[in-house]
Amino acid sequence: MQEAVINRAKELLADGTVNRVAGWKTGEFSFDTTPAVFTSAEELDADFVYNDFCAPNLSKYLVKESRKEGKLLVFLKPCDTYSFNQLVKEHRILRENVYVIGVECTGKVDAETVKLKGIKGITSMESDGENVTIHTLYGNKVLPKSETLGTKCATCKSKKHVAYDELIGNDGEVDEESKRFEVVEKLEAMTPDERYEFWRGELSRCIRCNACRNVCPACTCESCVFDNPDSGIAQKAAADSFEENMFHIIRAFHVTGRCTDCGECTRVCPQNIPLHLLNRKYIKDINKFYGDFQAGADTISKAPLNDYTFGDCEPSIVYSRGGNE
Amino acid sequence: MQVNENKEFRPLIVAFCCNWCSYAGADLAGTNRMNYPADVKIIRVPCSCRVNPMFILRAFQRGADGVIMCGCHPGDCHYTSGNYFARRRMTLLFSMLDFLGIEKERTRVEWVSAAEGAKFAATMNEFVETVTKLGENKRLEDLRCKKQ
Amino acid sequence: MFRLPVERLDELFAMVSAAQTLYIPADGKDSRAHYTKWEEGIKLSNALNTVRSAKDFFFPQTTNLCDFNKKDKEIEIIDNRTESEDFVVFGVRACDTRSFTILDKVFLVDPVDSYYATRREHGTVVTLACTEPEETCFCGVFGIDAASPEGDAACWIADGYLYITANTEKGEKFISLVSSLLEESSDEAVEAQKKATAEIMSRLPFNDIDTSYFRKNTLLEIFNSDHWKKLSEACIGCGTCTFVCPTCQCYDIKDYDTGCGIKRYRTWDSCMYSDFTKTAGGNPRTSQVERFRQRFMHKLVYFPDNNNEEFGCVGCGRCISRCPISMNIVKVIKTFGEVQ
Amino acid sequence: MHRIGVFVCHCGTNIAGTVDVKAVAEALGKEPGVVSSVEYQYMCSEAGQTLIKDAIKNLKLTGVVICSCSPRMHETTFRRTAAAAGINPYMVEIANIREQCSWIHKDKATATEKAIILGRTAIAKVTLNTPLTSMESPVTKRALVIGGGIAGIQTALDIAEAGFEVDIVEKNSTIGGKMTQIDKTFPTLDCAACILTPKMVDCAQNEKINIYSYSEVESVSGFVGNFTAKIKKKARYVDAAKCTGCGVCTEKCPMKNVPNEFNLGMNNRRAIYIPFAQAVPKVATIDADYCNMLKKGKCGVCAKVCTAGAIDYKQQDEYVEREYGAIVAATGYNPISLENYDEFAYSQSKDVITSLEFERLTNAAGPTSGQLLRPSDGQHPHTIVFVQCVGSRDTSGCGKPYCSKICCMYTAKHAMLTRDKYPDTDVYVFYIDVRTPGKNFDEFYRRAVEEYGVHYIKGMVGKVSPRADGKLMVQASDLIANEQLHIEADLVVLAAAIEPDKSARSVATMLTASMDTNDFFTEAHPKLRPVESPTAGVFLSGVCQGPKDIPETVAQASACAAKVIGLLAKDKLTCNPCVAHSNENLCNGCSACEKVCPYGAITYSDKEFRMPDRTVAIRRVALVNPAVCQGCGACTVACPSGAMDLFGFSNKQIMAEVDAICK
Repeated sequence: MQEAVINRAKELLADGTVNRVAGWKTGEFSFDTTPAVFTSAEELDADFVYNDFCAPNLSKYLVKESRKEGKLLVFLKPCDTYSFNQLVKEHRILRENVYVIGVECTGKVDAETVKLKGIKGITSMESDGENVTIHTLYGNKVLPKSETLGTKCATCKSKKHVAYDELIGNDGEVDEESKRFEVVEKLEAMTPDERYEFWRGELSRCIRCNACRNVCPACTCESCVFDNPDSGIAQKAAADSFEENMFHIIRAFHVTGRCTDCGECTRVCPQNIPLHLLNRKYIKDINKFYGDFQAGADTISKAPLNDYTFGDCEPSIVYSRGGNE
Repeated sequence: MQVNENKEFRPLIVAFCCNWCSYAGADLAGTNRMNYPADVKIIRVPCSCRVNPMFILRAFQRGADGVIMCGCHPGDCHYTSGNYFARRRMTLLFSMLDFLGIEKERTRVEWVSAAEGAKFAATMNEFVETVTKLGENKRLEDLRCKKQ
Repeated sequence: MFRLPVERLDELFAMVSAAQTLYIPADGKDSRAHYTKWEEGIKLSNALNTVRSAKDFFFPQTTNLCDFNKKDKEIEIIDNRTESEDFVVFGVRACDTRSFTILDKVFLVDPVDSYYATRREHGTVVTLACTEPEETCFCGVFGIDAASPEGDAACWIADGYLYITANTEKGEKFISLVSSLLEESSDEAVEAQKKATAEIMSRLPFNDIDTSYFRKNTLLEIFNSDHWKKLSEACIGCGTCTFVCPTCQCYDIKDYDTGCGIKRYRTWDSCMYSDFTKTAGGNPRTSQVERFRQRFMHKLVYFPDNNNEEFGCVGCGRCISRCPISMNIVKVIKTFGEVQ
Repeated sequence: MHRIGVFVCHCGTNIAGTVDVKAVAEALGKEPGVVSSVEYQYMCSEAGQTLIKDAIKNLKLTGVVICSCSPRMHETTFRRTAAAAGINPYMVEIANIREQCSWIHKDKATATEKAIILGRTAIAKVTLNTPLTSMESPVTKRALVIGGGIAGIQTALDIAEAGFEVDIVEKNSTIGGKMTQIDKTFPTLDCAACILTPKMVDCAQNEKINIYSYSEVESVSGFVGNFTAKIKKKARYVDAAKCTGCGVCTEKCPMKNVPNEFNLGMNNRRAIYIPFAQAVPKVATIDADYCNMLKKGKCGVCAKVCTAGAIDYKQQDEYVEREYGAIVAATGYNPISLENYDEFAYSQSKDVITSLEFERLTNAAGPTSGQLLRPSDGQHPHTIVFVQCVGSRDTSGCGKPYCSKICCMYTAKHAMLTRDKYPDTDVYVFYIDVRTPGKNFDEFYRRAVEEYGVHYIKGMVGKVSPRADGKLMVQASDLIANEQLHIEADLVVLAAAIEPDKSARSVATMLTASMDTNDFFTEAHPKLRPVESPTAGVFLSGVCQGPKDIPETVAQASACAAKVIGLLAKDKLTCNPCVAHSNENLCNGCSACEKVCPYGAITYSDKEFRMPDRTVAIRRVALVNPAVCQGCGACTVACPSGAMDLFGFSNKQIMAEVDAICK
C-alpha cells in the first residue's frame, strides 16, 4: 500500500499535476505519525508513510494549503473525505487546487488504546493488518488489531470515500450497522442525575488546551468566538465548572450539522474526555428529529440547522420523550 | 435568584420575546391586567431566531433559574422563517442540556401570538411554578457570579 | 532510611491527611492517574506519571488575584487571599520535582511572586522513585536521576516496602509526623532498585539525545534556522504541550465581570495561541512558526542563557505522548542535533 | 464616557399607582453612566417631551432611557424627541414598566423592584447603543395586484386613477372573479354583470393597467418599494394579440363535452373556450387537458377556422420579470368542498346544489338560460329548501369556525327572487341565526319573510335523503316550535361556507405575509391598519383578508388602493437601520448566513486582506445589503464565528441585558 501510494505521488509530482504532497511521516516512534507536506521524490522516499498508524485527518490543513501556489496532492482516508466535502461545501477548501487520492483504511491503531491495556514502555509497533506486534522496554506483545483501534476507528461509520479524484486500494461501504451511537444511548438511558455526574466527571478534567477545537475540521473559523474578546464569552481557562460546560456546549452547537464524526476531538484530548459523544448526540438527534443526515456526504445539501420544515418537532419533545430516547 | 434565610425561594426567569408576536402578547397580558410573577423579566428581540444559545447559557451563568423563549407560532413569523430556525436550534440545545443532565424543565419554548395575552400570562405562571419547584439552578451556575 | 510495609500505606495516608491535606496520584474514571485529594478508599496509582504535571499545586491553572467591587459609582479593591493551609503532595516523580526548581527560578526571584511563594512555603513534596520508566522518558538528559528523586522527602517502593528518607527540614517534619508507622531500615533494597532502574534507563530510546547544539551555537543562529518552518508545519496551535508541561510558566491576567463585581485572575497561557502576548499595539509573533519557535527557544536557549545553563525542560515526556500531531521537544532537539 | 438620562413616566396612575416612580428614578440615578434621573407625570405629553429635550441639550446627554409604556407604543415618539434635541434617535431605549410591570403586578414593592431592574437593563443596553443612520431606498412606481376579481379590479382602477401603473395577475383566462358568476346582488337586486363588466372593460382600456390573464405569480423577491416578481404567463395556445374574440373556434371545436367551470360543471363547453361573452380579455383559450391536437396531434379544427391565425399549438409558458413598489393580495375565495357534509347528500343527488350553483341556475347566461329547473330532470321545482351555515360557524372540525358573512343575505335574495318569479314555489330557509348588519340588509330580509312569504325556520337540517321518485326527504328540527320536520323537497340549496382560495397560502409565503389559522391574510393591525399586511409594502384587498360582501370588498379595495398610492407617491423610503452587518475580519465565507436569510440580503465577494502574519490573502466574505435586510437576526446565530451581528440588537447588547437582569 505505502509503496503504491508513494509511487503515485512521485508520478503526479513528476508530471506536474501537483507541486506538493500532503501525507504523513513517522514521528519519534513508528506509531505516532505527523502530517507533513512533501515537495520532492527524495523527501517522499525518505519520510512518507502510509500505514495502520496514520490516524491524523489531513482535511483541515487544506484550508490553508489549498490557498497556496500550485496544486496539492492529498491522501484522504474515507472518514477524512467527509471532512473534506464539508469544508468544500463551506468554501473553506478551494477544490480546484487539490488533487485527492482516496486511500483504503481498515482502521488505525491507537497507542493510547494499547497503553490502556496496561502495556508500558512501547518502543515500536508493527501491524500486518491482522495483528499488531508491540515492542516494549519490558518485552514484546502481540494483540489483534481490532483490539488496538482508537475510539474513532472502533466505531467507524463509513469506509466509503465520498470525494476523490482517484482511489488507491478498495473503496468500502457506509457501515449501516455501525455501533457509534451505543454509548450515547447508554447515557440517554441514565437518569439526569447520573448523566450529570458522568459529564461532570469527564468535563471537569478539561484544561481548555483547545486541542479538540484546533484539530476539528469543522472549527476553521478565522477567529473563534472563544478567542475573540469582543464576543463577550472569551475566556482563556476553564476557571469554573460553568466554563467547562459552556465551552463544550457551544463548540458542539457550532459544529452541529457540520460535524462529520471524524473523531479527532476525542483522539487528541490530552485528558481523554470522550468529546465525540457530544457531537454524536447531536447527530443522533438530528437523524431522529429531521431525518438521516450525514455531514460531508455531499457538497450541496443544506445543514439541518440552516433548514426547516413546517412540521418539525417542537422543542417540547425534549420533555415528552421517555428516558430511553 | 434571590434566596434569603427568612425569604422563600423566588426564581429568576429570563424571557426572550420576539418583537412582533410574543412581546406584543406580553403587552396584551398587561393591557388586560393579567397577573404573572415579577420573577419574569422580558428581553425584547426582533425574532426568536435572534436568540443565540449563548444568551441562554449566559443567563444561567449569571444566576437565572429558568429561561423561556417565546416567538410567533410556526407559520406566522414576521420574517417568514425565523421561528423555524429557532425551533430547531432550541430543540437541539435543550436536548443537549438534558444530555448533560441539566434539568430540562428550566428551559422552555412557547409560541405566543400578539393576540394571546392570556396564554402569555398562563405560560409564565406555569413556568415560574415549575422552576420554583426545581429550586435554585445549581448545575449550570457560575460560582464566580454568585452574589455575596 | 525508614520503611513501612506497602500494605500499611493507607495508614500512612490517613495519618498525614489527619494533619494536612494530602494529594496522591490515583486512577480516575478515565483509568489514568490524576493528583487526587486523599480520602478513605483512594488508592495510589501504579501509573508512571499523572496526565497533568504537579506544577498545579504551586502554579494552578487559574488563580484569583483580587476582586473589584462596584458599589454605585465607587470601586473597591479586595485582596481576597486567605493564608493557604499546609499540604502534602505524595508520589511526585523526579522529573516533576525538578520542575519546581525551574519554576522557583522564575517566580521566587525578585520580584517574588507572592501567590507562588505562599504555596511553595505551605507545600511539602514527597517524591517517589521510578521503577518502570517509559519510552517517552528522557529526564536523564537533564541530569535527573529517576531512581533518586529530590523533594522534601523521597520514597522508593521495593520488595513490598515503602522506603522513605528526608532531604529537607520539611521532609523531616513529614517523617516525624508519621514516625509511629515507620521502622528504621538499611538502604540495600533501595540501592538494588536504583541499579535496576539505571539499567532500564540506559535502554530508553531518548536517553542519549544530544542537547549540546543549543549551548554551542548562538541564539541568533538557532533563531534564524530554517528548521523551524518544517518542524512547525503540522502544528495545530493548541496548548496541549504547554498545559501538560511541568515547566511552562506563562500566564495571562484577565478581568472577569461577574455582574456583581470584577474578578481579576491569572490563568495559564500558551505561546502556541494566536493571542499570546497580544497587546493593543499588535502581536510580536504573528504566525504559528514564530509561536512554535518561541516555545523551544525559551526552553532550550533563553532559559539556560539566564539560568546557569540549566534547560527549561525536565524530560517528563508528557508532550511526546500528548501532542495531537506527534511534534515535540525531542524531535526539535534531534533535528538540530543531526546537522551538527 | 456615556452621559445617560433616565426619565421615569407616571403615566398618570397607570404606572405610579403600582410603582414607586420616585424610588425608581432615585435608584436608577445611581447606575454608572447616569447623569440625571427624573420622573414626570406624562413623558409622552408635549411637556414631558420638552423635559427630555431640555435635558438632552442642557446635560449633554449621549443616551436616553425612558421608563414608560411598551416600546411598541411610544418608541417612535421618543426617538423623534431625541432626534429633535440633536442626538441620534437610536440612542433611546425604553424600559417597559407599564404593560410588563405596573399592569401585571399588584404589590407595590415587587413592582418597584422589577421596574428598577427593567430600567437598569435598558441602561445597560443603551450604554452599548451606537448611533444608527437610516438608509433610503427608491420606490418603483408600479403596483402588482394578485387576483383580478372585483377586489383586484377596484384596487387597480383606483391606483391607475391616481396615475400609477398597475399590473393585474389573474390565474383564470378572464378577470372578474366570483362576481361574474353571480346573477343579482343584494340588497338592491341589480344585475351583477351590469355593474361589474363596465369595470372590467375599464381595466382593459386603462392604459395604466396591464392585465396578465391566465397567469400566475411564480416568485417574489425584494422588499417594500423594490419588489421583483416573476410572472408565469401560462400557455393558452392562442396568440392573444391576434385573437379577435369572434368565438368561431369555440363553436367549431369537435371536443364538446368539457365540463364548463364557469357554470360549475352544470353544462359543457368546448376544448377551446371563452368563459363568457363579456370576458376580459376576450381571448380564446385552449384547454390542454382536452384538446386532441395538443394531446394526440390530431384535429387542428380551430386553427383552420381561425381567420386571424391566432391559434398557436406550440405556445410555451412565458415568464416575465417586473419590478414593483407595492403588492396587493386580492386572491379571493371559494366555497368549501362539501365532502365532509355527506348528510346533505350533495354527492348523491344532482338536486342538492350549492348557492353558487343556484346563482348559475337563475342566470340568463347559465346552463338553463335563467330558468330555475331541477338539474336532474329539468323540471320546475315546487319545494325548495335552503340550508344555511353549511360549514360555517362549525366548531366540530369538519368546517370553518368563522361566519362566512354573506350567506344570510344571498339566501334571502335567492328565496325572494324565487318567490317573485315562481310564486307557486314553497321556499324554506333553515338557519342558526339570521345576520343582517348592513345598510338596508335587515329591511331586505324582512321583505323576504313578510312580503314574499319565505318560510324561515330556526333549526338545522339533520339529513337529506334522495328518494327513488326523485324527491328529496329533508329531515330537520324547528327549534322554536320544538318539533321535527319532514319536508319533501324538489331542490335543496346549501349555503356552503367560503374559504380563502387555495393559492393564497403560496402567495403569502412568496410575500412573506402572515396568515391566520384559517389561511386568511393577517392585517398589520385588526383595527388601525386593516388593509396592510404586517410585511411592509404588501396590502390586502377583498375576501383574502376575511369574509366580505361586495360593497365591503369594494370599500376595502379602495382603501387598499389609497394605501398603495400613499406609498407609491413617495420617492424614497426610509429603511430600518437595525440590520445585520458582517465583520469581514471574522467572516469565514461559509455561507451559513446566506442559507437562513429569508430576504436574500446576503451576498459574497472575494476580497483581499492583510492577514495577521503580514501576508495578503483573498478571502470570501459575506456582505449584507442593508436595504434588503429586515433585521430578523437569523444570520447572527447561524454564524459560528460571530462575524454577523445586528445593529440595535447586538450580541453584546443582549448579553448586557441578560447580565443586568441577573445582577
